Amino acid sequence: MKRHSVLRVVAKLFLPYILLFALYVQFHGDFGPGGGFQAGVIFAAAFILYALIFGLRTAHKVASADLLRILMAAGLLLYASVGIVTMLKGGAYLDYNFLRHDPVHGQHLGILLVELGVGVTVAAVMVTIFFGFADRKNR
Amino acid sequence: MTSEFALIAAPIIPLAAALLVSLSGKIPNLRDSFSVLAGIILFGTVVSIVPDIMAGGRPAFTVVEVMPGLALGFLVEPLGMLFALVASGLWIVTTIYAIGYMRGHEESNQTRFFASFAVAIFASIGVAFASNLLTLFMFYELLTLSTYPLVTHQRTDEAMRAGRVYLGILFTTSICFLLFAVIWTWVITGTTDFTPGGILAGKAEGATVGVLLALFAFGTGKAALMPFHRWLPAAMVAPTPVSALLHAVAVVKAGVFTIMKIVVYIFGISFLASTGSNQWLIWVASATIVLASLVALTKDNLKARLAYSTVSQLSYIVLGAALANQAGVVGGSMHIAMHAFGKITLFFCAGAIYVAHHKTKVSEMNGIGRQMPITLFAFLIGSLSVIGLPPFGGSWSKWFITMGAYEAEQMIPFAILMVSSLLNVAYLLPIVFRGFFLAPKETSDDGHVGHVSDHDGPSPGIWKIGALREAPLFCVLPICMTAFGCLVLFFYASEMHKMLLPLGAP
Amino acid sequence: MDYFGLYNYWIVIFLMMTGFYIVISRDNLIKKLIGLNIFQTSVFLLFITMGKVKGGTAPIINHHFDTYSNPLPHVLILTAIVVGVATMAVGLSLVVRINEAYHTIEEDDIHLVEEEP
Amino acid sequence: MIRENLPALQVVIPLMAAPICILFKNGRAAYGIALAATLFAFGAAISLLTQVLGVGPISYELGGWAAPWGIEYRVDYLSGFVLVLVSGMGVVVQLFSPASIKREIDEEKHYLFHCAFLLCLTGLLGIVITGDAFNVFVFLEISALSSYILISLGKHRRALTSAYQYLIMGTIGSTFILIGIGLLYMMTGTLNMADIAARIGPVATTRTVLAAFAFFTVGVSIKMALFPLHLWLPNAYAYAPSVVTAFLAATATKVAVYVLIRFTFTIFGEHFAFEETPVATLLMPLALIGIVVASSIAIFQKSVKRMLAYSSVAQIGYIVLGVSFVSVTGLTGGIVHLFNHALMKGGLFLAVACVVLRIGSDRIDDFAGLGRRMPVTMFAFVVAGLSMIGVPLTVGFISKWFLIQAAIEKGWWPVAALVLLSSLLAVAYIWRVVEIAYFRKPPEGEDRITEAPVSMLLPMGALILATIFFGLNTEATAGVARQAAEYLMGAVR
Repeated sequence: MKRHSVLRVVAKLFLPYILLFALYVQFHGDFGPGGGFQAGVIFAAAFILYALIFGLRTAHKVASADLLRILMAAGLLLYASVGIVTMLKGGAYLDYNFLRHDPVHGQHLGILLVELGVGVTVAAVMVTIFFGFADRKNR
Repeated sequence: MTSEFALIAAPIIPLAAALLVSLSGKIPNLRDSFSVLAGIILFGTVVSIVPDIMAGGRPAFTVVEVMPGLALGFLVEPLGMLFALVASGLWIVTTIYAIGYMRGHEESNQTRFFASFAVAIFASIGVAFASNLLTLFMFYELLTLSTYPLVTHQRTDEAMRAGRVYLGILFTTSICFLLFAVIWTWVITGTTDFTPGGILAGKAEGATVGVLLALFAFGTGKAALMPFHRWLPAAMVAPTPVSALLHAVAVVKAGVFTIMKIVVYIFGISFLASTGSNQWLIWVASATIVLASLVALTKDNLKARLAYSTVSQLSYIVLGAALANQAGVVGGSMHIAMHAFGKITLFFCAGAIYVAHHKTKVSEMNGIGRQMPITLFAFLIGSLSVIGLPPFGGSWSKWFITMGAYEAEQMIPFAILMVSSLLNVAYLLPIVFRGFFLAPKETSDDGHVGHVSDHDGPSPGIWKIGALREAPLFCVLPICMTAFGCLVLFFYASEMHKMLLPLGAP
Repeated sequence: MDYFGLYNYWIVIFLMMTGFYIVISRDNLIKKLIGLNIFQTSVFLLFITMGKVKGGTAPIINHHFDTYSNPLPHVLILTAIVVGVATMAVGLSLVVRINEAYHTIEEDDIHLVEEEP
Repeated sequence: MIRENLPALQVVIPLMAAPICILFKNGRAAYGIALAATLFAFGAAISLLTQVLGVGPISYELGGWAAPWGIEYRVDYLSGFVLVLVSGMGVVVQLFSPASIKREIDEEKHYLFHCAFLLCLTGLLGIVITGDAFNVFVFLEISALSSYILISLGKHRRALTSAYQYLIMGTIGSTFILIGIGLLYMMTGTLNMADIAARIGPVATTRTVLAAFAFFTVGVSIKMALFPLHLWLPNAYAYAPSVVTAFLAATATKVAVYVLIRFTFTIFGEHFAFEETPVATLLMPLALIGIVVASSIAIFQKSVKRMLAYSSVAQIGYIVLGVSFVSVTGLTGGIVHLFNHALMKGGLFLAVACVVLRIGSDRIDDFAGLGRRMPVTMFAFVVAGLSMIGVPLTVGFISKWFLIQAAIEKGWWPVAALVLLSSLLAVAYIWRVVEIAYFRKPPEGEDRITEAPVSMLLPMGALILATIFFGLNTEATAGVARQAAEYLMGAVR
């Protein structure tokens, strides 16, 4: 792709906005349509675009397989541990009301953390799947 | 020792023996003395229960309740007492004989043999003392399994085929018919306990009773009722002590014992007689008696002939049960013991002849009595007892069964019993005659038979005194004991009769 | 009966049968997976269809509207889509490895290879 | 605190343990974590079951949302019973696994194995514990996806095609279930099982609900490999790593049967399911044909794993047969057999795993002489095999007893006869192996084969002891199963 300057430039131009949009979908999920699933996929899409244009090796420099693996696990753990914390605070599993002193704040914090966990995992998994197929020939 | 304690100890002893035998496999002498010792202790234990039973006691013991109303338990009553006495008593004798036979014959895998043997006795004691159908069924199946390694002991293709027939028929009948009948009984009555007077009276009627009886009778494949008798001749490939155990002590007797017990304690004889559902069983048993005797006449192989003779004799007991009156039931039960002693003697003799001379065919027996007079004399005694001539035990049981047939006004079975005795004479006594009175064919002076290949040389431990060539002492001694037993039973039959009398109580 | 008014369901059924047919009739392992995907997607449509309320808007509270579509099926389908993606990923990676092991992704050829000793 | 949150923790702990395995990326650490999580799940399941037996069904609201709106976890007699079974088998298989996977799975994939195993366990436990219909689908897919991965870990390349075949069939099955759930939601407007059951009455005779029931039944029949929808099973079991086979055979199809029971009895209600629709007249013949045909096919297999796989298809037939009696006794028989079959089939597959470890093959002919070389393993095989046949003193006998009792109560003699006859087919295929193992001479130069390591023998021995123990003491199995059956049939409500 080295010679396709148009693609490289356009991609470089787009990438920040895609990532930004992903973050918007992620954090606006509390109030409007959006959430971790969608955000994660959009985030991963940006990354996959990057890998397509600039090559797998460069992409791996940004996110190594180990990092992805850790992110994948960390997102899920974040989700699950929120539930554990609510339990420790005396509520049921994932009962965000108990996260903070008053239920409204608790709900806010809870859904934010949970969706963040989902977003991280989904993004990492999507990229991993992509790498899983794309890297296959190199082995 | 209270009889409850004895009851608990009785099944444990052979089980412990099995364990000790398999642990001490490396030291044959120790191993074999364990077997004999356990036999003696077991017999003592079983005998210690007898006075209690004679006095009308019924010691009982429940092991575990499998399901509500469905327990694994033991209870001693006269019939089971008799069977346990026969099984444990003859175990000692058979063990002694087996030691002689196995060593004389240099069989391999003796440890497994004796261990399986002990487990089989454990199962027999369980069958004898079972307090309900479930327990009986469990031990019945265990008996099948534990004798499988014995039947296939020689590991030849022929033994394997026989093992398949053995397992196939016994499993098929017990799972398809017997288990079915047990569960059906449970569904109808809500219990499977053996209860004097039966549990089916008033709960089942008409065709149900007949069908149930058929399921029980044919389901008990070990009773070798025709057409499910094939396994018994097939199992003849086993070493002779096994044949003795199977055909005289444990397996077949467990079969007929089961039928007898079910008729007495599940159906109740008066109920069964009143429904008339027993008629067909009388005919099947009678047919088996005659047909099996006729087949026995055609067999040249000595063990096969004895096997068919066993099929025939077992049906005497089934017939006694099917007659469903006091004389029939008591006679049939007595025949369990009488036939056991007679037939085990015959098998021991067949084995002894094989060990000493490697002869298996009746047609080769000419002149054998001159070399093995003790064995052949015992064979004569056993034959006479099986035929039913005084002063041997078999005469009493046949007498009572015949009485039963007469009382039940069953004249054709009555006649059949007479004819059958003649047939017994026809297939048993010629052997004795050949042995004592015919000159040996194509044998050299030292009794060597030309065509036997593998074990051609004389086996170790054989007596040689002049022209005598008897089997090892360990073989001859048990033969004498059982032959003597046939005689003793004739004189102690009244005790046995007294013990068994409650069975026929209405 | 107003059969035509329920045209969404006709589409669902058409897609479902199409996908199912592809799964059954195609030899190519990838094509099978595509059929499977169409089959699953038709079910998503079924759920979305049943969540639609006539005249309703997206279920976000807003004082201009008082009729909303049922949000629950959407949420369910989000989960089902994720499941679908995961299935597809596993399926495709299996196909890749089958291709490496057998050097073909045609079912008949795989059978041929397997029949060789 | 732990006590009241136990229903959630039951699922969450194994779920959380899975990503931790990924984090460590080390086979040993992953094993430790997986074992700890599985042990916890087992303890939790036992505690839940005792609670249920004491105070009746437990309900747990996830996230504090009340039942019809939020997701409800619900433990009643049946689910408690199946939870104990699934997690218990998980513990046994985990304890057994190290030595076995060392030979059958590449070293660097061990942590993935443990992760997939935990996810599979999570899915199975989730299916059983949840009271929400859609949740069942989600957990079903979690367990299914992870089991595809587990199967594809097998050494032979046919493991891949088997996993693929299973993936296609399994996905169609679970999509059918999803359609059924969707149609149900359409008619009742709720996903909570109890709520659906309460609201289904007025609409029960509509075509939509009938269609839902049809889709659901077919879907779940694929999942539990009911004849003739069993085609995926033999290959999957034959080529998966041995421990995986043991685990899946003991739990996965059982949980599918649980789903069938749960939906037909709790949601649709036995009146609708078995009287309004022809399901009863369909399930029973299929079960019976399955028993006979699959057992017969099993007799002619060359690979022991395949043979046992076909036997599993037949045994599923027994369980479904029990369910299709629609009587307390029949259902008790089905549920008891569900438990008992897991014990004995688990034992059999573990024994085969020991053999595979030592001789590297599961062909019947290669079993020659193993009776002497691996006495403990083969003894375990014989005991579990006897249980398959239904010999007294083993659990198999108890199952058969109930099934036949149910048939006799209904007066269906041919059914009872067929169940008994099919035991003989079991005799044929089990005894084939036993004969070869004990009576055939081993090939020359096989003297170095020794008994499997103790770490494998102990878990297998535990299963074998359980086969005998629960054959003698049926209080814990048949007692609970009867309670569950009565609860499901509405006798005590």
